[in-house]
Amino acid sequence: MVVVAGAVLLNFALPRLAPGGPVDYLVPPQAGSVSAEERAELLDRYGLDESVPRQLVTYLGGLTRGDLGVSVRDGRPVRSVIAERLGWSLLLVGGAVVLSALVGTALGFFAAWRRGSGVDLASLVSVLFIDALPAFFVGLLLLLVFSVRLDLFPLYGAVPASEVGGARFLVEVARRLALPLATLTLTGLASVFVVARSALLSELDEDYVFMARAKGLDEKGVRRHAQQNALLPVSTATFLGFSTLVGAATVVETVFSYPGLGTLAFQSVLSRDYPMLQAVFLVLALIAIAANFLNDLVYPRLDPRLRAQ
Amino acid sequence: MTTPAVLLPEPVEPAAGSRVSRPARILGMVGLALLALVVGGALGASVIAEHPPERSVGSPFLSPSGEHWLGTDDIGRDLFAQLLHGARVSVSVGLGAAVLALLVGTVVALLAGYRGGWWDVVLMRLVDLALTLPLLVLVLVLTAFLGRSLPVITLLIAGVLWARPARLLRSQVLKVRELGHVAAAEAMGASSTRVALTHVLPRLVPLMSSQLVRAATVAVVVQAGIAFLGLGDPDRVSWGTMLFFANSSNAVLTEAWKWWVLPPGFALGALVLGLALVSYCVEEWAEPRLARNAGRRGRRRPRPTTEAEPQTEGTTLEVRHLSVRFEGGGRPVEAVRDVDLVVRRGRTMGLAGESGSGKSTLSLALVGLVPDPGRVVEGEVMFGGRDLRRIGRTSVARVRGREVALVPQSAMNALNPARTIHRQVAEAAELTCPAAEARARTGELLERVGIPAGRHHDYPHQFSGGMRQRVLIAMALVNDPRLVIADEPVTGLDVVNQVTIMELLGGLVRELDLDLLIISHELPLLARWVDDLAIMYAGEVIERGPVDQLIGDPRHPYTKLLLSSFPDLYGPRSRLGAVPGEPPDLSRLPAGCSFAPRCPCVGPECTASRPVLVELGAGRAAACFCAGDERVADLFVDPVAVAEGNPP
Amino acid sequence: MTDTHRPWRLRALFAVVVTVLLSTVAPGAATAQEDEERIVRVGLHAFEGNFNPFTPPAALPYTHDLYNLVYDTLFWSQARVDPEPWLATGAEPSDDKSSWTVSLRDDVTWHDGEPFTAEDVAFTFQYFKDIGGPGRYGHHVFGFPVLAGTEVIDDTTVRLDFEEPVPAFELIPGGDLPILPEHIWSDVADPSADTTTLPVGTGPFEMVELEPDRSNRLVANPDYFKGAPLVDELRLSLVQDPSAAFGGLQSGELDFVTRTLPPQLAQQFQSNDEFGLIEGTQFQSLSLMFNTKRPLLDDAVVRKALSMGIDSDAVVAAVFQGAARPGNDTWTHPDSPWAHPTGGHEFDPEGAKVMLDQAGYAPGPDGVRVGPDGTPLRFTVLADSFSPPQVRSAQVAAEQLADIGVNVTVEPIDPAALSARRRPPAPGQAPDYDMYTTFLESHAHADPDHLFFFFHSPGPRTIGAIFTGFSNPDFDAAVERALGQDLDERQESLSQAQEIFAEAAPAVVLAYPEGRWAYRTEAYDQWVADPGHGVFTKRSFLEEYAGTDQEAAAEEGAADAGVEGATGEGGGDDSSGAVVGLLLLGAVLGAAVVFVLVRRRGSANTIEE
Amino acid sequence: MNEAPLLELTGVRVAFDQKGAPGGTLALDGVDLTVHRREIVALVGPSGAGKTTLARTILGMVRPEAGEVTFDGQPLTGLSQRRLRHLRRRMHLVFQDPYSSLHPGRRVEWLVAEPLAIAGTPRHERSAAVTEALAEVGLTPVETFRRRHPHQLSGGQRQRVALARAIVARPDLVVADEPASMLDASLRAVILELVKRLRDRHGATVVFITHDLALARHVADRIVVVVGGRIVEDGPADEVVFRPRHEATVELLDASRRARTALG
Repeated sequence: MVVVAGAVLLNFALPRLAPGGPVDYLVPPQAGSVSAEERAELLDRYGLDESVPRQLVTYLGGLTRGDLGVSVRDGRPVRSVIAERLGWSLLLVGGAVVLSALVGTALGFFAAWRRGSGVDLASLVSVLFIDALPAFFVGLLLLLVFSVRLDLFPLYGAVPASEVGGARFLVEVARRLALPLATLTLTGLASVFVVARSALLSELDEDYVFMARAKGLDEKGVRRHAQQNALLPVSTATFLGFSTLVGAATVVETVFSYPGLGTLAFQSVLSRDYPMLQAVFLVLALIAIAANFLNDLVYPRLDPRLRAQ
Repeated sequence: MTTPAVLLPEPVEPAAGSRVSRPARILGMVGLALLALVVGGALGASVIAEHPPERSVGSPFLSPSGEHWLGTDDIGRDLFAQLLHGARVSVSVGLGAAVLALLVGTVVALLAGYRGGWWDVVLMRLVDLALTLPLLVLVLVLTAFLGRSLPVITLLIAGVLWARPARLLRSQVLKVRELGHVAAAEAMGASSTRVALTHVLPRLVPLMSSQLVRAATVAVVVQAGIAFLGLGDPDRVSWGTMLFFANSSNAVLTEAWKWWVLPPGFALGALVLGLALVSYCVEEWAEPRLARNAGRRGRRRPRPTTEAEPQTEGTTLEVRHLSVRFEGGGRPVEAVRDVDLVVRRGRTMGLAGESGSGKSTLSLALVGLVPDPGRVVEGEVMFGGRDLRRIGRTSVARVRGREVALVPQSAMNALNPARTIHRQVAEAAELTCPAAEARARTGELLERVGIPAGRHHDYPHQFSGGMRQRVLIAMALVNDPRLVIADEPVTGLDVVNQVTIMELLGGLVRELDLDLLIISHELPLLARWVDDLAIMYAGEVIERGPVDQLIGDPRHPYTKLLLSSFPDLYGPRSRLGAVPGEPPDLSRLPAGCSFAPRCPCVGPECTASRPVLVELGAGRAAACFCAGDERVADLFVDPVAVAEGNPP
Repeated sequence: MTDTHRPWRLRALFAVVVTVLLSTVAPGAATAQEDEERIVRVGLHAFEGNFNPFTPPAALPYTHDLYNLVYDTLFWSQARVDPEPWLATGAEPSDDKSSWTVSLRDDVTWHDGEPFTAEDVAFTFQYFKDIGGPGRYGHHVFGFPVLAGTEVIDDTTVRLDFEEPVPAFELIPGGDLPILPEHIWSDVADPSADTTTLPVGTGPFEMVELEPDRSNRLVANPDYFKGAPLVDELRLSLVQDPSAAFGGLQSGELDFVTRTLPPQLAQQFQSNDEFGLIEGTQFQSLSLMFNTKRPLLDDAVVRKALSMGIDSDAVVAAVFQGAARPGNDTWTHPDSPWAHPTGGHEFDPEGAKVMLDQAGYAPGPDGVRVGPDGTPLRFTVLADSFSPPQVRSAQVAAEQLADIGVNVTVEPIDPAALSARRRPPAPGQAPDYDMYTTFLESHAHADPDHLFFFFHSPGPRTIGAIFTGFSNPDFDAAVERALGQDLDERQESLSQAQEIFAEAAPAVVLAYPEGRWAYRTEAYDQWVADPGHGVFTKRSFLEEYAGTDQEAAAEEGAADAGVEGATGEGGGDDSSGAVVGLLLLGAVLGAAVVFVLVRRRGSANTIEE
Repeated sequence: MNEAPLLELTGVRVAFDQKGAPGGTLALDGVDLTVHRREIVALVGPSGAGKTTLARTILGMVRPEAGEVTFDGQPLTGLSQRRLRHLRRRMHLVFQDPYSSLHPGRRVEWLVAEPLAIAGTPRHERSAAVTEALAEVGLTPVETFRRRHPHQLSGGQRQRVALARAIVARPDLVVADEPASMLDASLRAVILELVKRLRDRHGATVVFITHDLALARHVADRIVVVVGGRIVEDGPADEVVFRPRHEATVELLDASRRARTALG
């Protein structure tokens, strides 16, 4: 709760640190000039002429009513813009979290089980290598290879420009999701992989794993024992990775022109769209908090020791 | 600190200087090489590149040539020069931000973790807050707002990076606080500053270094990311800005991507990969157990080629010439050497020995569970008329738990914390009978070992050590095995629990008509519960025989001295006897008798050749040149002399 | 881009691998053209997300051309002395030109079927004035000129009265202000808040779908008074990333991209039969603006010397690879009817050095000149960091200026911060910058009043050189005189003003970029260059104009092909792309496949042995 | 023993959870204990009886909820952290686990000299004391051992280092928490001998914690039996073993007897 409150305040403060207000954006360099009266009117329109504490009160008041204000950039209600973008972001980031968790865990366990072998090293090095490439670079290369050269996937956007319905629409959405999702999945893969690998490694050294073997279980049974407990740190890594991936999504969305929260944040930064920026940050912070919360929920399910006595 | 896995035999620790496994060393070297390449490029940029990075030196969009190794960019600047000079930005931002972030993180961690109290509450809220905001987006916003020169960006990145190391380091501080030497320093009255700086901080170094590398990695990527988005430092050519201009000049659509997009991208990759590999190496160095080889035994062991002699009548288990060798990084360790051991039908066998004597390894070898890098190199394990070493891994697995059951040491950790005890026992039972029956048997047996029905579906952490040991006993007995091997079954329990568990085990063994092999270092305890006893020293059985005779009239000097070092509850309050010298280093055993360096009655023959186990009649045997000697019976070593460092 | 020579197996492998990874339905080849309607898919490089003329635009002037697909203006704004009547059939001024009687077409209907009348025109002008606000258009009726009143004379005639003479009425505001339907807007309380309603206009296209920040769909207005457009549907998608946009064009996902084609890509599209190229000017200029209130820069000698030290040809060559024209010291675009007849740029570094030497700016020990008061000539150029040409040209200029002993640092900065920096803290005060680069588009050069608007001394009505602070009485007199003259009489005054400008150098035009666009011929090939607008304007879709420029443009394009071939062998070498792809995905996917296989084998192993 | 006792505990109560709410399980419940100078007192009890908590309370590392700990006439409760630290330099704790109680990154000479460093003894004066103490615990040749790191020592050697440190500290009170229980039996006698010597040669008072009555009787003058956070029996060693009064003591003795065979 304290964290939420802190996040809200920070959200409010952050955009206001910037040189240049929304009015400066609204009147781009190309345009002529704006009179003092016009400025005043603009400021008044968005409530930016009030003192900062009053703005804060207004903002908080709006928050309690679920009113996030109106975008300075295009005059639309922030809430509807966020709602629209959030869906795509969740699809992209959520999909990447799930995929990278699944693939990363599977690979990590696989490597740990073959610790020290060539397969282990090969997968370790290749995952680290992919992780080492910045997300936008991976995105560019995927774009280059799969869209430009091979022409397998569309280059940009989330939905097709042409009107298609039903299953075709879903296919189109999936095709457009494919590359950004792959990029983001690759980005998130390594952290899960590394954690999964070392978690299983240390579990394999635990006595209960030995015991499982000693009591006659076959390798599959033994592995299941260890993996169950190794999932614990993996779960934490996955949920913590959420906010990292949200950040990475900003760049990836830009590369693929994907209409998610990341690009929205970026655009809002550039346009000093305070209401939008506040809202985006709030949503991102809430996502991170929710991820933590989910982790706290999942944890006791994985580890009985943490369940309330 | 985590509890060491006590089940594993002790002497496996890799030789000094090789805390890091070979693959990790190789990866680390590769990482260092990559880093050296990048840093070298950064340092030597002005020398290596013949063109300045920030001046147009040719036509735009030139393809690579001898003059411009990577061609030129959209306004005719030399890309190779930019690549080299760009390294400076990445390296300095990465290093600068990481060092700063770590500095802040460490201070916060020490304040929060060691000072505690309000410091902890306030600082950790702050950390939580910092962690909820997506890092890249935050830096993006701040860069757009606060400026984008390198120092500012470095500061900003550090400003959002400190929280994660702070959190990790704090929990490490909390762990380190519990370490013995920290408590020792506190107990000695050291000031908290002294404790924090000399005792806590050095223990954070491994985590700090891996976090430093991690932070540098993130800093490099974040810096490149914001530069790629067009928010890079205007004054300096960096890899991110190269990619920004490449992308906005549509380099991916032309052939230019090969020399404009790939080099900076892969350079970033090389730097980050280098950091990651070094970090991997550092982490393994800090947590050596990561370096150990996996529990999975992929290699086939050599099988004995000659036909084994049939098992002797009336024995449950007959071990012949068994040797186990560990071949880690250093010199090979012979943990078990040429051991003969017999468990007779109806007689409980005891195996005594101190740490490193090979008794646990021996027990693991019996059931085919010697952990890597150990291997049974010789010998036969005759059980049920066949040699367990010949029948193959899968068959041994079938024998395990079904015919030979193991009650392992350290009941605290031998149960999976995430599964109920009932499930864990039933799982074993299901190996031999259908699920429903297995559940029924499990319930029955758990109650038999003294766990009330209401607690069968509790988790291991809800039980005390003694109770867990009971669960392990139930687990061992659930499949009605013929032989139970109990490895230190009561170590770590207090004396009241010891008696209860031993009596329970003894009772069950009689009731179910099993044979029992107990392994322990507590000689008096063993003596009370077994019929036959074998004493191990440095991987060898040095004396064996019926327990009363062996205790009453030890023939090996070691046995005699060891016996004298146990205090007697009601006997006279005489001095305890000492065994001079230090326990043997299994990787450097002397040529002759391995006890010779500590033996008070050592003779020239002892250092020259190795004594073998000699039958002394009545089932007794000892491996000593003076086994029948008078001197042994009167042996006593005064600890005072040993304490001074002057063994007789 | 199609590939015909790749082994099919490799491609299939990719398809399979990717399908496995994403478990989506097989991707298949490019989307098939599904119906016989003529649909043109356009990649927009910027878009505000709405068609509401009252919201602030950021993508000028191109937003204007987008609006004009749906709305119409009274005249078609062009850099011409005689703009083409559009909704109007003509306009008659009063003697002092402060009052204009406009006669309108009678065959126009709104998209919703309502007839278009003089009422709508009167309403629009008054409404824009009443609302004012941040929109791009309002200042035409409350800034300059100021609307005094309107009177509807009959259904097709309306009189518009202004508080001062407006000799250029037909162009500004007549050619600029989009005419809105009274029956829709009269009910709207807060016009700038209503951004999601589909616009109703009289234009050739009707908007049927609006997804802000993503895509829009415009369908042909069959009843358009100039005849139904040649294209049945325009699908506009926002593709901000240039590579994505041109990649989309290449791969067949887009038919046209509103971003001008960078020279390095020209050859690639030119050599491919599927594409056509067309050139057209947007009257764009890339300028370096000086803060004339800044010490040192307040000296016209310094500014002129800086101007002389900049090699505009080099900027054109380096930044635009020739796809631009060098700047004129007289500022106005050479194609503008009001351009100074001689124009040209004086690049004379030696002369600049002499000038500076004489004015007392001697070189300091580090080669940087020092002013009489000891201040070195060190300046910072602000440049929009998201506009590579602005950054790049500033960098090139900085390099050149170093040669005459002036130290210039380029500081890329985001647009909003740039706006803030160049704004004076209070009227009359000096803003906090030395120089900035900026793109100025058609309005700035096609408008006969442009010199007045940009460089007249900062005046009471927020007109003039607000940011540069430039003030020159002779210049002011010349542009004020021009303002009151008929379009065809202005040349002399404007030329005089331009000469003063060239001497005082409050700004240097670094280049006038040419526009060049690529399109898929199969989708539509009747594009026309519309001076000042580029090619993506309604005239490209109207039979009356369409296709007229086509042949000439194609020929010119072909001629250029030889010159622009600086980018390697062209085409695409697929194998290298595939190698990278394999490197990237192969590692992970391969491991995943191995994982599955080994896992299966592994579990089998444990049992069989 | 007409001197004032060195250590006195009266009515000491310690809650199990130090941070937690009062009324939780009590680790120590009304402990009264008097330790005289130059005495070796063994605290004996089953695991979880509160022996270690008692030791930490004596050292002032655990603050009792109620009751008073007096060391050499000075009450520990209510002392500032600073004063407490100073007082603590007159006591010394020898840990059970020789593997973790030595800072792994330091050499033996540093480890042994640490009490001196804490007390502020000048650097050059420390060396001689270290040499002497190392020789006394039999880590010879001293010059070889003082350069070693803990990981180069065996468990027995490490415990000797810990005892050398106790010698160097010249404490009035040594609390030895099962100092030999993690070592091999063959090394036990030597360590116990060294613990005894702290009293015999250096005049320290020793509180010796163990769960083994046989060992307690062997080492200590007095045996104090702790069960469930209370002291149930307190008397001369042989008295407690041969004539136990409390049933908990009897039970402990019985278990000890049944668990093992008398040897030798």
